[in-house]
Amino acid sequence: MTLFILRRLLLALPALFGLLVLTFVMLRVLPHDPSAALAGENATPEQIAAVRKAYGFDEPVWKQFVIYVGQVARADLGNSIISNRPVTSDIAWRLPATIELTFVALLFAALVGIPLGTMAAVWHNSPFDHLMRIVTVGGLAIASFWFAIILQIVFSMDLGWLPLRSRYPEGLPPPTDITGLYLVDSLLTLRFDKFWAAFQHIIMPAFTLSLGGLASIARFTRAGVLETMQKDFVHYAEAAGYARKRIIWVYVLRNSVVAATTQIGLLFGALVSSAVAVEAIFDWPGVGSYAVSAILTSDYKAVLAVTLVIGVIYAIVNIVVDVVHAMLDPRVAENP
Amino acid sequence: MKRRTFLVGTGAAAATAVIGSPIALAQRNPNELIWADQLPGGLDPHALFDVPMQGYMVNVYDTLYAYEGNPPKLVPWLATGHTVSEDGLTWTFKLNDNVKFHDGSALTAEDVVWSFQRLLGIKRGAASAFLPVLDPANVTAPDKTTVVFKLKHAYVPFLSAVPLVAILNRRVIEPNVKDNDWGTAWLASNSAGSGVYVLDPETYRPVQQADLKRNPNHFKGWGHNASPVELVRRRNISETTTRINALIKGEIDATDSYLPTDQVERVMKSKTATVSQDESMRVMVLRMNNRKAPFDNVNYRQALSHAFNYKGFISGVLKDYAVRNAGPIPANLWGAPKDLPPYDYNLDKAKELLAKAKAEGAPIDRPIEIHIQQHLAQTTQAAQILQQDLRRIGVTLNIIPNLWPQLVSSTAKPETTPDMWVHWVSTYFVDPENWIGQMYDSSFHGTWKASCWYKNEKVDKLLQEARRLSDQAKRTALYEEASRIIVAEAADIWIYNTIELRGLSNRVKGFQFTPVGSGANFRIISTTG
Amino acid sequence: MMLEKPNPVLEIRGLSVSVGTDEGEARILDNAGLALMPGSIHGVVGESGCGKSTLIRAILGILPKRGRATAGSIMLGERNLLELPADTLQKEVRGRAIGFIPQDPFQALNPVFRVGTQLLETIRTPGDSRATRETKKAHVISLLKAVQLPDAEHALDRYPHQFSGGQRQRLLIAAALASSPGIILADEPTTALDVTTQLQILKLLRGLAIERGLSMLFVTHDFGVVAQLCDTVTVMYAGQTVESGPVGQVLKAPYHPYTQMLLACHPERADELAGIPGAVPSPLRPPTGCRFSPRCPSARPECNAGQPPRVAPSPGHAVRCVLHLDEAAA
Amino acid sequence: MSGSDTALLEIEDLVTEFGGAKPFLGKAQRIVRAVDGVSLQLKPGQALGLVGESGCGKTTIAKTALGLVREKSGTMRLEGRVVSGLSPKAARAARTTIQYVHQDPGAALDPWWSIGHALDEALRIHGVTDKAERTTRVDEMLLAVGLDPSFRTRYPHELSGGQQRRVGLARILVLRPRIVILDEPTSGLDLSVQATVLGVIDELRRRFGLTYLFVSHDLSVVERMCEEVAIMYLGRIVEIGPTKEIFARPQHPYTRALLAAAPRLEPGSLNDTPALPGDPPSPSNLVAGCAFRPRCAFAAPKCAEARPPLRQIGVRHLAACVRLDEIGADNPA
Amino acid sequence: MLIVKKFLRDIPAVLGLLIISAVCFIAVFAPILIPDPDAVYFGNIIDRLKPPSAEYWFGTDNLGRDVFARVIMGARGALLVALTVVALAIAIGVPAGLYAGYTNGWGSEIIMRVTDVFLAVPQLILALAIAQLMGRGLESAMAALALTYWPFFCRTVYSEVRRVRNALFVEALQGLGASTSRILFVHVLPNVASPIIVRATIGMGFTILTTAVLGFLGIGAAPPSPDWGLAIAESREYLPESWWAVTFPGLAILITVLGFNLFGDGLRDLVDPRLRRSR
Repeated sequence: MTLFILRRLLLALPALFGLLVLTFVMLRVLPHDPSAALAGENATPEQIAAVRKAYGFDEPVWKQFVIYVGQVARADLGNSIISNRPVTSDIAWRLPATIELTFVALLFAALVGIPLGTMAAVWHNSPFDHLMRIVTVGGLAIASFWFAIILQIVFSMDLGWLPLRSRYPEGLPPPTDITGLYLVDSLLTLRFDKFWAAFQHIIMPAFTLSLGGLASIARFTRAGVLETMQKDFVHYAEAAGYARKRIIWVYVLRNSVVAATTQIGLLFGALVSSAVAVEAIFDWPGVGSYAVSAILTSDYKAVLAVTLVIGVIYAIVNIVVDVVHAMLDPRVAENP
Repeated sequence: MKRRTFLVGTGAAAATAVIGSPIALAQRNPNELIWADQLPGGLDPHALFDVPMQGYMVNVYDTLYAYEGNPPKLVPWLATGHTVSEDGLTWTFKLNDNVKFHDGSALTAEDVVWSFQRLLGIKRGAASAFLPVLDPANVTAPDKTTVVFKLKHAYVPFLSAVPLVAILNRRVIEPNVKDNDWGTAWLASNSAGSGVYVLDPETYRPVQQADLKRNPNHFKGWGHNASPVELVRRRNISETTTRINALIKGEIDATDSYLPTDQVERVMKSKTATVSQDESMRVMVLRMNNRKAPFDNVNYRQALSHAFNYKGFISGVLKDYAVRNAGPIPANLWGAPKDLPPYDYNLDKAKELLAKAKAEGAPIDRPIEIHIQQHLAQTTQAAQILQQDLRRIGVTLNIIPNLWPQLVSSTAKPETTPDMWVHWVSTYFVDPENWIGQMYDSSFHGTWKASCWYKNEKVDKLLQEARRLSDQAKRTALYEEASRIIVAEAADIWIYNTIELRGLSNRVKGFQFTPVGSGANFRIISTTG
Repeated sequence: MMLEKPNPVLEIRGLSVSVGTDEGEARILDNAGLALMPGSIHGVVGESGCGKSTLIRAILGILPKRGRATAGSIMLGERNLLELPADTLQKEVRGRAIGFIPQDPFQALNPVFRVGTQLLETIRTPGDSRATRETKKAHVISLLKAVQLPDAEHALDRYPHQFSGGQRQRLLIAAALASSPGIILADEPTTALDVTTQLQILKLLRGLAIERGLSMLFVTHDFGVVAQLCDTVTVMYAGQTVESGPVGQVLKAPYHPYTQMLLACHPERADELAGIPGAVPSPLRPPTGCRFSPRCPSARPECNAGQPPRVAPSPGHAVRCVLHLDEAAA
Repeated sequence: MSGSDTALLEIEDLVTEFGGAKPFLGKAQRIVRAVDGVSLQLKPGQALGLVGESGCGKTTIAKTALGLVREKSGTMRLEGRVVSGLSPKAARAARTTIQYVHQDPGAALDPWWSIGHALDEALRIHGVTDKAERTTRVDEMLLAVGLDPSFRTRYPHELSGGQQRRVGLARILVLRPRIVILDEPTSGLDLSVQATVLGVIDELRRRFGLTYLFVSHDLSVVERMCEEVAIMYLGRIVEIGPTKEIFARPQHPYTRALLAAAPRLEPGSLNDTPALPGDPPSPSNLVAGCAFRPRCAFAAPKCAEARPPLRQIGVRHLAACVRLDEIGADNPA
Repeated sequence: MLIVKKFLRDIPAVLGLLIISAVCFIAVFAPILIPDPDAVYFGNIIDRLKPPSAEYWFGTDNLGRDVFARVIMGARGALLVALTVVALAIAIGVPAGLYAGYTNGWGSEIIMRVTDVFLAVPQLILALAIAQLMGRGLESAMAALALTYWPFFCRTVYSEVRRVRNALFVEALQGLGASTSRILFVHVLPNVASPIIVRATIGMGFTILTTAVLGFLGIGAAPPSPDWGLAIAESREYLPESWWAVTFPGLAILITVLGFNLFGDGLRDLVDPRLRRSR
C-alpha cells in the first residue's frame, strides 16, 4: 500500500509539472507584455523595465521557466498587483474556508446521493426512479448563483431561519485555529456553541453547492448499482440466501461506491468551480470569491496563483481518492 | 426530570439552535459597527489612491489639511495653518505640536517631510498630483513644527491636494523596508499613522476585512462625540444584493454609497435601516476619443450629445437620485457656469448634426464602440440607452465589456483609447482642477482623466492660468470660460452629478457626508447600542 | 410395480414459467417436471436455452423481475415453494434447506469483500454475538477443510482474487454446505474449469454427497459429466422435460428422439460428424405441442396436437413422446 | 497423409515472452515466458491439434505464428522462407497465407458492420478492387460455409453461435489462405451445433486443401479433427505425435491425466479415474526442472534437475519426461 | 426499432428530448415568435421593471425591455454558444483522443499528459483564467470554454479507443492486415461515436450552464445580448421586488440544461456497454 501511495504521488508529478508549464504559458504568452501587466496601471517605462528585469523577462524563455519554477518551489507566487501582498498568504487564509465548504457539500451530496441513487436503481424504471432522476438532474441543471439568491431570499430574508452571509458570526471569536476548518476546530475544542454557529452559516452555501454533486453521485451510484446487480455474484448471493436488504445495501452498494469514489475526485473540481459564484453570493471568504475579485481587478498574479493552488489541491484530492479507492478495492493496489 | 422530558427538552433546544434565528449570534455589541463598504486593495495610502482608500485613510491617517462637510471645506488638521509666498512657489505649514502617532511617538515636521519624499519616491497613487510641481529635495523642515515646500512653478490647487497625503510614522516603517521599497510591502498590511482609528493588523484580510479600533489619544480629542464607536469592523461584501439584504436584516450597519436606486425604497421601508442621500461631486461621463474619426468632428460629437436620453436615464433608471450636470465640473462646485444649458435629448437635432458631419466628410457610418465596466451596472445601462437611441439615428454602437485596469492602460495612447467609454470622475481633491483641469488640459494626455484627447490651445491656456492664480474669483471666471468652450465643442458627454446613496442602519448616528471619503469618517459617528 | 418407493425430497410438477421481455412474453418453461430422490444425484441435462437456469431460479424463488410461474408446483417435502412468501424463501429455503453452487466461480464472489464475510453470510443471523460468530467461523473453516482447500485456516481473511478457479469453486461448495442443507443445487459448477480441475470437483461433490447423505440436483450441458456423476437424469429441451430415468438406461437406450440425437452428437458416439439440423425455437413463439417436433426426423402430425403425455415404457424411465405411447406401461 | 512432404510451416525453438516493460516509476512487470522453446511442423493439408489447459500458452503460439505477437527468439519458416525476426508490420505481411479464426468470432466482427460488408472489407484490405469479384467471392464463400448469401445483410448480433463461427470461417477463407489457425473453434457451442460446425471445418479443409493449426482444450474434438496432436503444459510441448497413437498410448504423465479426466459416456466412471492434484500452475511462478513435477504422481528427485527434453519414442512420437522408461509406456495411468 | 422502444420507456429521457425539441423550435423560430426584433434590444424606460402582464408576459427588465422576448431570443444565443463550444471541443478532442488512444509512443503520451494538465484544474477556474487573459467578450469566453472542454472529449475517446482497440474485432482486422488509418477511421470511430454523442449532449447542457456562470461573472456575453446568465446578473439588483427579470431567465437555463442532461442521461443508459445487458 505504501508503495502504491508513493507511486501515485510520483505519477502526479507530470501533471503538476504540466500545470506549471500551463500557468507559465498563460502568464508569458497571452498578455503581450507581462511586465506591463505586472507593473500595474500608471506604470512608467522605467517601472516596466524594472519589472522586466526583476522577473527575468529579458532572459531566454527556458531560463524564465527555471526562474518561475524556482519561485513556485519557494511558494513565492509573487505579490498581488493590487494589494502588493504575497498572493500565497492571501490564498492561504482563504483556503480553509473553501475546503470546508466543498467538503461539507461533498459530504452532503454523498449522504443523500448514494441512498437516492441506490433506491432508484433498485426500483429501476419505476416512477420513483424517474422522479429521482428528474429532480437530481434538475439539481445539476440549476444555475447555482440563481439558486443561491433564491435561498437567501426565502430562508434568510423571509423566514429568518439562517444567516444570510459570511462564514461565521461577526463579533464571536472564531474557534481556536487548529485546522482552519471551523466545524472541525470547534469540535476539537469542544465548543459546541461555536460549532452551531459555523454550522448555521455553512448550511445554505453548502446545500447550493452540493446540488450538482448530488446529482452526479446519485447518477453514478444508480449506474453502479444497476451494473453491479447484473453481476453474477449478486445472483449467487441471492441464490445462496443472503438477505435481500444486505445484498443491496452492503454487497452491491459497496461495489458501486467503490466505483463511485473515482468520480468524487472529478466532482471536487466541479464543486470548486461552482464555489466561485456561490462564494461571491454568500460572501464566503474563500478562494472562489478571491478568484472573482482577482479577475475583476485584473490581478494576473492572483489569477494564476489561484489556478495553480486549486490545481495542486485538485491533484491531492485525486490522489487521496485513488488511495481510498485502493483501500476499498483490494484488487487495485495489487494491479495498478 | 424524567428522562423523556429531558430528551424532548434537549431536542427542542437543539432544534432552536439550528432553526431558530441565530440566537445570540446576531447580537451586536453596543459600541461596534459593521461597515460593509469596499476596502482598498492594499493598505499603503501612498501606493493606492482611489475612493475606497480615501475611506480608509480618513480614519487611520492624518493629513496636513482635511475636508469637512458638504460642500467640503478645507480645514487645517495636523497643520495649524499655512502661508504662501507672493510668487506662489513657497508654501510653509506650521504643525500642531501635540500630535502622537499610534505607537506613542510624537509627530514632527521630519515625519511630514519623509512622508512627502516617500510619496514622490514610490511615484504611485497621489504622487501624480505633485510630481509635476514638486521635487523631493524641496520639501524641508526648518524646525520641528515647520514644513516648507518649494514648488517648481505656481500651482494653486496644491493646497486642495495636500489632504491626499497621509503623514506616516517613519520610525515604524523604516525597520520594515526591504530592497528600497519604502516599506510598501509591509505597509500593504499594516498601518503607521496617527489617525482617529487604529488598524488591528491581526484581523486584516485583504479586500475582505479589517478591524479599526478607536484611538483614544487622538490629538483632536473626543470631546465632540459623546458615544464614539469603539470598534469598526470593515467588511467587504462584494455582492450588492447580499449587502443590501444584510443591512435590512441588521447584520451590517452600512453599505457602500452607491446603492442601486431601485433598492432605496426597499431599504427605507425596512424598520432597521435608512438611506443617506447626499449630493456629491462625482460626474458621470461618456468619454469620446476626440482623436479618432468621426469623433474628431465637432458636429458628430454634438449629435451624440443630443442623442442620449438624459431624462430617461436620470428619472427612469436612477429615479432622480442624480442631478443633471451640464459640463465637466460638478454643478455644486465653484467654476461650473450656473447658466450653462445642458445638452438636451433631441434626436431630430442629432440627425441634423449628423448630416452636417457627413457633409464635412466624417465617416459617420463607421460602427463605433463603447467600453463599459460590466460589474458597474450603470455603465451598462447608460451604454445600452445610448445604443438604442443611436440606432434610431443610424449609428451603430457596439458595447464592449472591459475592466478598469485595462481601460486605464489603454488610455495611454490615442490609438488604443476606445472610441467611447464610461466612467465617473470622483472627488480626489476639491478643486475644479480635479475635473476640468486634469480632464481637458492637453498636458495631461496619456492619463485616464484626459482620455478624450481633447486639445484646444485656448482651453489649455485658460486652465494653466487658473492653476497659477490664487484669487478664487478670477479662477472661477477662467474655469467658467473653459467650461463653455469645452461644452460647446462637446468634448465628452456629461451626464449627471451623483447623489450618493448609502444604506445605514438605525444604529448609526451622526453620519455626515463629505465627498472626500464619502462620509465614512468614523470620528463623528456614534452608535445607539 | 408398487415397490416401497421413498418420497422425493424435491419434486417439480407441471411447472411453467413466463418472462416478460421487450418483445413479448417468453415461455421459458413449459410443463416441466422432475423428482429428486433422497440421497441421489440427479442430473438435468440440456443445451443452451433449454431452461435449466430458469428451473433452478424457480426452485430458489429468484425468477427474474418480470418472470412468474404460471402453473405447476415445486414441492420441497410438504411445502410448495411457489406458494411461500419471499421472506420465508430467503430465511428458510435458500442457503438453508437448499444449498447452491453457481456456475462461474470467477464471477460469483464479490471481489471487494473478504471470503470470510461472504461465506458466513448465509448462516448469519442479526445480532450474532461475538462468541457465536467465532463458532460459525470455526464451522466454516472445518467445511473448508472438508472441501480440501489448502491453507483453510487463513482462507477467510483473503480476497477472492487471491484464489485459483478450482479453489474458488471449493469455497463456493463450502458456502453451499454452510447451513447443512439436505439438498444441493449445482448449476454447471465445472463448466468454467479446466478438465483436470473439473475432475477434482466432480469427485469432491460425489464424495461429499455420499458422506453427508445429500440429495443433489446437478445441472449441466455435458452428458459425459452426467454419466460420471449422476444416478438419474432428466433431459430438457426448449423448456420441456422430455425424458428422465436412471443414467445407465438413458445412455444405453434413450427413448426420445432428441436424447438420441444429442447423444449421437457426442464425439465418443458419433462416427460421422452430424449435428441436429435446425435451431432451438424461440420461447416467444414456441411451436404448439412437442417443442422438438420441428426438428424431429420422426415427427408426426399429432406431435403438434398438444403436449405428448408422459409415459414410462420401463420402470423409472419416462419420456414425453408420442412415439412411445403404445409402449406405455401407464 | 503427406508425411514425406516438406513442412509448410516450421517453427523452431519458439520463445514468446510477455511483460518486462517497466511502467513509469513502477515495479518492472515480471517477465512471463508464455511459450518456452516450442518446435512444430505443419505439413500441407495436415491438421495439427494443440491441446492444453488454460494458460498453457497454446493461444500465444497461435498469435505468434500469425504475427500478432512478436516472438522473443526462435525461427519460423513459411514455405521455406524465414518469416521470423521481422518487425510486426513486416511479419504480418510475410505471413498473409496464415489466417486466424478467433475463439469468439461474434466479438471478432465489427458490431457496426453487416456480414456482407465485413467480408467485403476483408477482400478490400487485401487489394481486391473489383466490386463484382468481391461480391461473387463473398457469396461463394457464404455458401461454402453453409450460409445463404442472404446473410450478407445481417449483423453479427443477429446470428446464432454456430452461424457466427461460419461467418468467422468465411471471412478468412475469402482471402484464400493456406494455413488456418483455429482457436477453440467449438468452445461455448452446444454439442448439437458443435458437430455441424466441425463438419463444416472438415469439409472446408478437404475442399480448399487447407492446413490447420487446431487450438483446443477439448480432447474429443482434437481426436476427431487432427492427424497429429501436441500436448502443452506451461509453455512447453510435453508430448507430440500422431493423434491415434497418443490417444491409444499416452506417454507423458500429464497426457495420461488429461485424457483420463475427460468425461466419458460411461456411468460411474468417476470412481475409476484418479484426479490430478493441485491447480493448473501459472507461468509466472515456475519450478525448476519439469514444470509438471508438483502435480505428477511419478515425480522423482531427478525430475527437478533439468527441463526434460522431448525424446523420440515412436514414429514422429515424442514426449518430454525423464522417467518414461521407468513408469512404463503401456501403463495407462 | 427496439432501441427506439427502449428509449421511449425511459420517461425522463423522453421528457429531455421533448424539452430539447421545444428549445430548438423556439430558437429556430424565434424571429416568428417575436415578430418585432426591436422588443429584444429596445425597451421603453418608462415601462421598466413592470411585472408580468398581458402585454409583457414575463414583465420587463431594468431598461424596460420585454423579458419574454429576451428569454426567447436568449435560447438562440445559448444554443449557438453551446453548439460552437461543443463543436470546437469535439474538433480538437476527438482526433487527439483517437490518435492517442490508438497509438503508443511519444505523441500519445504527450497528448494524454496535456489532457491531464487541463483536467487537473477545475474547468471553470481554468476558463476564467483563460478568458481573463484573452480579454473580454463572448468570443473569448467561448474559446476558453472550448479550450477547457476538449480534454473531456479527448479522455472519453481515448479510453473508448483503448477499449475498442483491444476488442477482438480490431485484432481480427489487424490479423486480416488492415491498415492503421483504415482501422482507426472506418472501424474504431463509429464504435466510439455513441460515447461522443452522449458527452456532447451532456456537454451542451453543461456549456449553457457554464456560459451562464461566465455571463454572471461578467466574462461572457456583452450587453445588450439577451444572454440568460447576463440577464440574471443584470437584474439581480432588483430582487426581490422585480423577481420576474431574474426568475424567467433562470428557469430558462434550468429547463434547457435539464432537457439536455435528461436526454444525455437517457442516451448514456442506452449506449453504456456496462448497462446494455440490463435492458
